[in-house]
Amino acid sequence: MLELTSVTKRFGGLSAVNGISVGFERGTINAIIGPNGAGKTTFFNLISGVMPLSEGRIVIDGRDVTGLRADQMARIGVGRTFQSTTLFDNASVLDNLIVGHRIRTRSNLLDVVFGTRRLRDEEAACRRKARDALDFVGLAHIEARLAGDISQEERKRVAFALALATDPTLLLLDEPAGGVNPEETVGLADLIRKMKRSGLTICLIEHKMDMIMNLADKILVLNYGEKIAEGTPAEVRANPVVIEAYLGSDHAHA
Amino acid sequence: QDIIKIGYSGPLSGGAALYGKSVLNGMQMAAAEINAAPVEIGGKRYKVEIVALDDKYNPSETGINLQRLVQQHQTAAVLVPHSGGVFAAQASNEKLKVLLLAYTSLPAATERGNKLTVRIPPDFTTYISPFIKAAMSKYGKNVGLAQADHDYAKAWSAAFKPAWEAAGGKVVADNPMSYNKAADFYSGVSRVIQAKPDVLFIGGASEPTALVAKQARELGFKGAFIVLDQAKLDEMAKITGGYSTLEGAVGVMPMSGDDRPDAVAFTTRYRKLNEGKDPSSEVALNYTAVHATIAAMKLAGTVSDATAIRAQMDQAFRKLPGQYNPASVEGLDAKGGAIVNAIVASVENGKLKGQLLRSNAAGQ
Amino acid sequence: MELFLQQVLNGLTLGGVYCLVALGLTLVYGILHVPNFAHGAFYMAGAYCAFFLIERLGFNYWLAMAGAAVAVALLSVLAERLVFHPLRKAPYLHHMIASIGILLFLESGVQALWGADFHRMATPYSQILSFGDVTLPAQRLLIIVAAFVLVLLLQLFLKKTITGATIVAMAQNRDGAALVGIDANRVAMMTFAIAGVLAAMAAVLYAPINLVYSSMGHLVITKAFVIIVLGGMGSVPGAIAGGLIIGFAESFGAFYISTDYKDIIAFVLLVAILSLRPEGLFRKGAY
Amino acid sequence: MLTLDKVSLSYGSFQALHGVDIHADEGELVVLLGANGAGKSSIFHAMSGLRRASGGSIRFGGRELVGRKPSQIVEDGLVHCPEGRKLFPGMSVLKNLTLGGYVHRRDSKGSQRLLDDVFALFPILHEKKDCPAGSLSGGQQQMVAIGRALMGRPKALLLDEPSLGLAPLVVRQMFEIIARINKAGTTVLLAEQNAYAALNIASRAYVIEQGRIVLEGSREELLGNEQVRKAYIGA
Amino acid sequence: MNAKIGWSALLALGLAFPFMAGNDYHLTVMSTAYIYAIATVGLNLITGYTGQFNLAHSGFMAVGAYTVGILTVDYQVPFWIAFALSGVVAAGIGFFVGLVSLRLKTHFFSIFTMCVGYIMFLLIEKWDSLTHGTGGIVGIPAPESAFGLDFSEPRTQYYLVLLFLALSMWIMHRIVNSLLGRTFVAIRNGDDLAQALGINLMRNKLLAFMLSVFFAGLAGGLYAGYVRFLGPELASVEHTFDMTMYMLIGGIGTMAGPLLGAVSMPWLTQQLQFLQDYRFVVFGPLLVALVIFLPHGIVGTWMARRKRKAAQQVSVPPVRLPAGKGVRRA
Ligand SMILES: Nc1ncnc2c1ncn2[C@@H]1O[C@H](COP(=O)(O)OP(=O)(O)OP(=O)(O)O)[C@@H](O)[C@H]1O
Ligand SMILES: Nc1ncnc2c1ncn2[C@@H]1O[C@H](COP(=O)(O)OP(=O)(O)OP(=O)(O)O)[C@@H](O)[C@H]1O
Ligand SMILES: [Mg+2]
Ligand SMILES: [Mg+2]
Repeated sequence: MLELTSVTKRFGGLSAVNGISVGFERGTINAIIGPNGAGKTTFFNLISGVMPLSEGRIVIDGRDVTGLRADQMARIGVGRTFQSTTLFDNASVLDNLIVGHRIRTRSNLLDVVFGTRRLRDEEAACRRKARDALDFVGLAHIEARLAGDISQEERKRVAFALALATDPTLLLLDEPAGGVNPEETVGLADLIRKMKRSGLTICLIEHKMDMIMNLADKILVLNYGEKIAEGTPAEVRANPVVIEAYLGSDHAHA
Repeated sequence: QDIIKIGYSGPLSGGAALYGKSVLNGMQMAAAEINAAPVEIGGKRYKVEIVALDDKYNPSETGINLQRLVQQHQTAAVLVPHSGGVFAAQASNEKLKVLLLAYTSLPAATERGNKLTVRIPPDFTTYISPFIKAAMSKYGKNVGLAQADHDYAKAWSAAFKPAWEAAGGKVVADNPMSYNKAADFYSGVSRVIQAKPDVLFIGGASEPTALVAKQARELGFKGAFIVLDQAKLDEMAKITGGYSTLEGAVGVMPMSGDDRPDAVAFTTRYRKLNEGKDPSSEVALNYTAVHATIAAMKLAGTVSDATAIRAQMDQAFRKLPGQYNPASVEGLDAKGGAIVNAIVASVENGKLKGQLLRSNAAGQ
Repeated sequence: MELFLQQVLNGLTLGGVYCLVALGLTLVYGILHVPNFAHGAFYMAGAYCAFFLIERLGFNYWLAMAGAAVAVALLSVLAERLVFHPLRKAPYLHHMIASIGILLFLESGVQALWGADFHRMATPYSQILSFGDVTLPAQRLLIIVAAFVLVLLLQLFLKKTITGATIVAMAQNRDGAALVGIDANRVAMMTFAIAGVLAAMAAVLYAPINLVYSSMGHLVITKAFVIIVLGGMGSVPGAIAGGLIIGFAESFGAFYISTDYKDIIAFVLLVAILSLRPEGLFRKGAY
Repeated sequence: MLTLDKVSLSYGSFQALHGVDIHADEGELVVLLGANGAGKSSIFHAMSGLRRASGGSIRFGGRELVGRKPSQIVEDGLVHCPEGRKLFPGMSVLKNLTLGGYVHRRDSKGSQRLLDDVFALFPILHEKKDCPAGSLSGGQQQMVAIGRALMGRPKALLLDEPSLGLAPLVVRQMFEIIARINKAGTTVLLAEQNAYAALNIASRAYVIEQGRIVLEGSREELLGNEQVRKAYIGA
Repeated sequence: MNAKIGWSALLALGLAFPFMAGNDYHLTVMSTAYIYAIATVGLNLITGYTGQFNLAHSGFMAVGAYTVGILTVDYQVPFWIAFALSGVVAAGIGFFVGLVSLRLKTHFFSIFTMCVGYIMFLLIEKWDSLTHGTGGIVGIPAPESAFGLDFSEPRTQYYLVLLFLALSMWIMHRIVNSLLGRTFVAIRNGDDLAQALGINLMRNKLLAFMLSVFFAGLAGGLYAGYVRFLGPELASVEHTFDMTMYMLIGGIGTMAGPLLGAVSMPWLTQQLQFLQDYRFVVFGPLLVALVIFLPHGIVGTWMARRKRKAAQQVSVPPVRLPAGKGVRRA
């Protein structure tokens, strides 16, 4: 569903992402790995429209979406989470989530001022959507807590829920298990599988190899902005270039 | 013994505080003199109290202060020393039935028909032709305008330009400057000097005006200055370090240089009370205004009926004993503006020389 | 040509003063990451200190300048300790309002103590130098030279001394600085002190050709803000270049375009530049 | 020489460390193992004073460190080389290193000698000594960070994930250097995800999970521990 | 529910105030405070809720005021028509200013808008033919009588201003608690995240900005009809500082905070009049102390406490067991 052709991003003289061409199938989990600074986050920023491409083309479901802004990409169905999650700490978890579905609503200032039917319906829809998403990530019981008071792993889940509330078809997760302990990581991995089963296409950046190797259908390995390998976990793990650049001998053949 | 309260709403903090305080000083000096021998009005004896509120030069605060002065302090008259405040006060002073003593030279303060307003300073346009005469005859016909850019200076230059041209002169440069906002006048002054004027028209607050004159000299200007009346020549001389820089300047005679006996007596009194400081015309005129207001109350036989007091103001000024009228206010014109016979001063050979504006009054 | 040169000199004079004020502001910005609105009040306080040292205590000009520098440095450090330090984790809106509180306090304090009068500070150098048709009062020459020397000294201090390097280090990475043993409090106080000294010296240099009054800082501080945004917040070369740009824009604008509109020129310049280069002229990316 | 006793640390309402006990003797190389977010960096932050411990005590050479300022702790001889390097990106490599010796600025001769040692350790830094630190590659920046820490003449050195994001070749080199520093007499605390390489040069190690020490032992014990192999070495 | 009662009580207080106030002076202070409260509530939308701190706000208030002043005095347009335009003109100019300035972030935006504010001030001061320059606009008529009410009476004026304040609060309440308000808050919390959620940053920030200056313009229109004289200093940045202070002291990003601040601070400064010269010597440190010791403002501090309490009552945080893997050391 997602096709990238020689995607490139340069910052001044530095090519953070350099001529990457890759395709991701619908309903799969795809991992992007590589050393720090390899360009993984930048790669996500390009797909999600946060930064304009320096070169290359992005096609989603046959539609050329090169050059669209982040909000336009979200409208098309690209959801994402960030390496560090920002929530509104002084509001309840549910309040944080309601805005997630805003993108699928149409009420405007006039609706607000006149309190129209449409506004009320849509607000109810957003609330419902937020609850559904929260339910999906298994946090229905904390909807009334203040976002500032919840644990790290719960924050990650709320971030997933926020992305899910936008009704995405493609979900980009940047280090979803970063800062989460091994036990909870397993829970998050299950959650990601559940998303896949519900029909989502998922791309994730992760340093936790155990998680990746068990989860991913396909792995893309970046180093210095270049694609150095691509394939199934088994293929990647056996790839000497990857071992050399990233995995080291420790993770090979685990 | 009852108390007559006269209100003041003007700047007491911020950039214009100095000005506001001189005004207030004059008012308080008058009040103190009156209280030395309490006045009798309608059979009652009164003392005078000045109630001062700060409005930071902000018209909407003047509006609030006016209400407060009238309703909390029952002031019969309120003095406001800035045009914005005057205009804001005029929105309600008639309804509040309070006499508005407007210390602003803008003719608009009285021209719009407010029935309870008295304009304390004289109409500045009376200065224009004697100033022009003095400067043009000796120095030449080309004038460069380098006055300040606030409302009063603008009104001045708007009246001055046609008068200068009518007298056969030419305006070679017209370059108003922000006297109170600019960090430096050098470029602005050099722009005017470049047009080779014989006379520079300058003026705003005294101190920056003095800087403009000084910098003009530094840049090689040798001609005369016409100084609009807001700037006081004596205060300017303090900044320029004497009158020599101001050679050829024409302006209004400062109080300290006014040699009429009433003025001299007032200046002496004031110096004694204020550590040797010279009074400015703000001090003198507002001092006079308070005395005149009390005198008008006496004439009207009421301390509260603003309409009746206003009706007696002209008489009050006319009949004011000389010692209370150091600025020589002769009365009010039809619209309520003060008529003053001022002295035109010019700097010649490093000294101030005066000449009465209307010499027919010289016999005073 | 002479007139052109005259404007160049005027621009240098103004630019020199602006540079000194803006440099203090930009150094403090490096530490606080917040624009300090009270800086203009420090400038004013410097002029007042020197004025009263000269008038009341009979100091000579240079001694008075030194005295003012010390006094304002103390004032500035005090503000850091009592106000900005407790606020260091607050959002920048809070700093702004607090610094306005300091500004109100200093201005009205000066007024309550010494009255609202304009004062005039005498210069020991009242000669007027002429080069052909170009006039240059000695005090203006002094401003240009002194500003140049001070800027140079500051650059040398920041670049060549280890103490100076700590200021830069703090601005570049606060945690990193703490980890090599730099005492953040000390550096913050030192930076405020230097900013105070620069502001006081700028004021004392400039006062003899202008006036001393309680709101004299407003003008300069507004310009200094424009300058550091123009030059890139926290950038020392940016502050210098920005100061000169605004100085020249004002002198040439006042001369060739309109004195009445010269203030608009500076602001329009900023608006135009920021529209094209949001991060200022000298700031590369974000760090 | 370094003892942590029931140290706790919170970030706002989130408690990252729950009563951590750690000690290191003079000349030891102690490794902290733990997953992402286990609390390794938090322990270091508490020790170096970047974050104030909310409970417990940290003693170093007989002195209580909780409540001391980071700058004082550096003067005491405990130097922290942080995760993410925290260099001064706009300053030259030389300046970065010089500032590393900030607390010994009165002894410029000693610092000069040490600087030569650092350049001997990392010859590439000598070549690049006038480049802004921000322009160096990740591995070179890591060398600057370690060099800078060494300039502080540490009695004990805290190294937080020095191999992070480095190419394997550089990683091996890095561990060799760390071993060498340790051999020269500096006590080293090393936080690593790269468990195998770290354990290889360690004297002892701790395993941290969720802000708690769950395991402690000598190199051999831990290398031999089935769970550790599974969780952190993966083979 | 609680909130509804609170707001109704406030409104009732506002309605009863003229009967409790001893004289028109109190009404004048209150009416002026209400006018600034309307502008402050507007500023709170862009600064408090959307996180973009606009320093040109008083410039926009002046735009609204001058719209009324110029139209009524120079073009004899009836007050009510001019008044209706005041907010619209401010929002219109806000559109263009926002388009350029909203590309900048944090204090770059602030200082940019400070400069825009200065330019507005200078333009008002210099553009004599349109604005009457430094002389100001004199003789603005009081609002024409309508429904048999004479709006030159202090009491009716008070109710007029109160009506608009109540309307503003009501509309603001609707906006803030709607999806639109949530959108703004999302932008404040992190514009990257907001954008990833499909929020068009520019369009929403621009909308918030225009709404915010619309309120400023409206407040300006009321000001013109109330003070009936306008000078350029109305646009000076000090007034924006004042409004920011009101907002911060009451509680930024809350509904009641800016209102409380804007209504109470003028009373405080009035009370400090007796200090004369020393007014700001006292006021300055007071401001600093408030900012240091009550960083969330009065309302903000109170609300945060209440919310946390409420949240804790709803659900008890799950207890976590220690992981307990491996051999616990001896
Ligand atoms: N906005 C930017 N401007 C300049 N350079 C940038 C920018 N964003 C990223 N870079 C550079 O691009 C490179 C790739 O960065 P990126 O954040 O994509 O790495 P990453 O693979 O996500 O690393 P990590 O695992 O540490 O998150 C780095 O060298 C980084 O410094
Ligand atoms: N500044 C902070 N604010 C809030 N939480 C934080 C902060 N820093 C760390 N944490 C949290 O504290 C916990 C421990 O973090 P710490 O950085 O100490 O882990 P770590 O073991 O060093 O992990 P890593 O291997 O990723 O470096 C994590 O859950 C992390 O999310
Ligand atoms: Mg990344
Ligand atoms: Mg860490």
